[in-house]
Amino acid sequence: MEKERKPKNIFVQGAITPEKIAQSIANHSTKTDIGGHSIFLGQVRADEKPEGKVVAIDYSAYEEMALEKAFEIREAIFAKYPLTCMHIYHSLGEVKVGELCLFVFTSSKHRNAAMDACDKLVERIKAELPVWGKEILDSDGHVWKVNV
Amino acid sequence: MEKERKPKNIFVQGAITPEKIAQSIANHSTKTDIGGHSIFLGQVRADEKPEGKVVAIDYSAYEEMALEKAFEIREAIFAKYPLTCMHIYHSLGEVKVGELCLFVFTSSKHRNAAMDACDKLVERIKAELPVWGKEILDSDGHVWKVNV
Amino acid sequence: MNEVILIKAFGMIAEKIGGSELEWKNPGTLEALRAKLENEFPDLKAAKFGFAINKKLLQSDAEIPAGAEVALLPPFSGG
Amino acid sequence: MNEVILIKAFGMIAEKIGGSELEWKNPGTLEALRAKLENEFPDLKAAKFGFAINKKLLQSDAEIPAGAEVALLPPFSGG
Repeated sequence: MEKERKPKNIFVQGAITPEKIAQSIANHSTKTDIGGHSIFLGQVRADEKPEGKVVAIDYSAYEEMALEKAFEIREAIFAKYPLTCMHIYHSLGEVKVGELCLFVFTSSKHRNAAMDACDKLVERIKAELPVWGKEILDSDGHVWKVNV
Repeated sequence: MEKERKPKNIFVQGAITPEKIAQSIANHSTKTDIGGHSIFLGQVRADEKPEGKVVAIDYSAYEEMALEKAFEIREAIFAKYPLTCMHIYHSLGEVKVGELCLFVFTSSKHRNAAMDACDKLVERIKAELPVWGKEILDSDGHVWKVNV
Repeated sequence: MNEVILIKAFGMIAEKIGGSELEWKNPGTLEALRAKLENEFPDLKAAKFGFAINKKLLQSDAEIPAGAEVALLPPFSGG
Repeated sequence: MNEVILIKAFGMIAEKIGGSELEWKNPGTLEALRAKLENEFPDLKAAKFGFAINKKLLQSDAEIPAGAEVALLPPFSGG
């Protein structure tokens, strides 16, 4: 855990697939000091807006700033919780309803650190990363997503 | 959500595979009112005991009672949190270090309900289900797992 | 009336008893059963375990109904 | 000294401006830049957005260094 950590690319083009998640989980089977993994997945909802029904979200980001901020958040969470691993993936471009747009994955010896860190990470990602979702509607129009 | 729910089998023989988790995630892509999934995975640790190093855990359960209790917990969590889905899987028999023995999966419109419900579920599963882990050691002996 | 009870043992308790099932004459209450078990299997004196009657956990002494299934439950360690 | 700044617009703000990049003479401060933007693009008057200078978010007015990259950031909505 003492190795230097550098900013990693958290962005993936399009939806995050269940196979990618399975692969990421499987990669941890050699880390036999892990007792618990906590995972959060964001999925695109078919919300009804006054202007139409959401069919997809088109994500864009200020990528360089987002990666710097993600690194800062990552370091702060590693400093606060005794984690073995932490992974963050966020979609860019179009993600259809029912598909996954966010994958946050924390692992630790005991479950509480993994769970608390995962909650905190998702909270900070949504509040602090310069990422925007354009909700594409079935009426061919769009509205800009608002995080509440 | 108004359909009657009946006790489901939560037990799986041996380790829970990443492929099963991927399949379970993929099954939710048609539920377009889901905005967030929370997943907890328990993984077997290679703990060092005075008597030797853990190489596997052999799980046994009072199955009928465990299923009734899991159903009761499930109903209580559904009553308390606005969830779309909830899944619980626990291994029986041998699970090697690095393999997964518990898979808890909650989904909801907004992330907080899924996360809070998942935490609560894991807490109750560990405290209330009549399940026992026999930690198999590399010294060929064993010790009985203790949940702290 | 069936005054025989089925005793099911789990985990460390099954190990100490050397089996997972016993059929015994109903001793009447859980405390009486505990005394009888400790008499038969002295290893159980140092062991921690609770009871379930017909799959319901009981925290204090209780009467054992005729024909009951009584489970001997060491501390749970699932997950 | 490079007194030109690079303005990057995102999300709804890029949409209102009709583009994602502008190269402007440095107006000196963020407040002066906001006034100039609202003058050039009246749609921005009703829009909510903040600034980052060289990728650092700024919550209040600040001087804009020569050659800076200034980002116009509508409320974040990732996840």
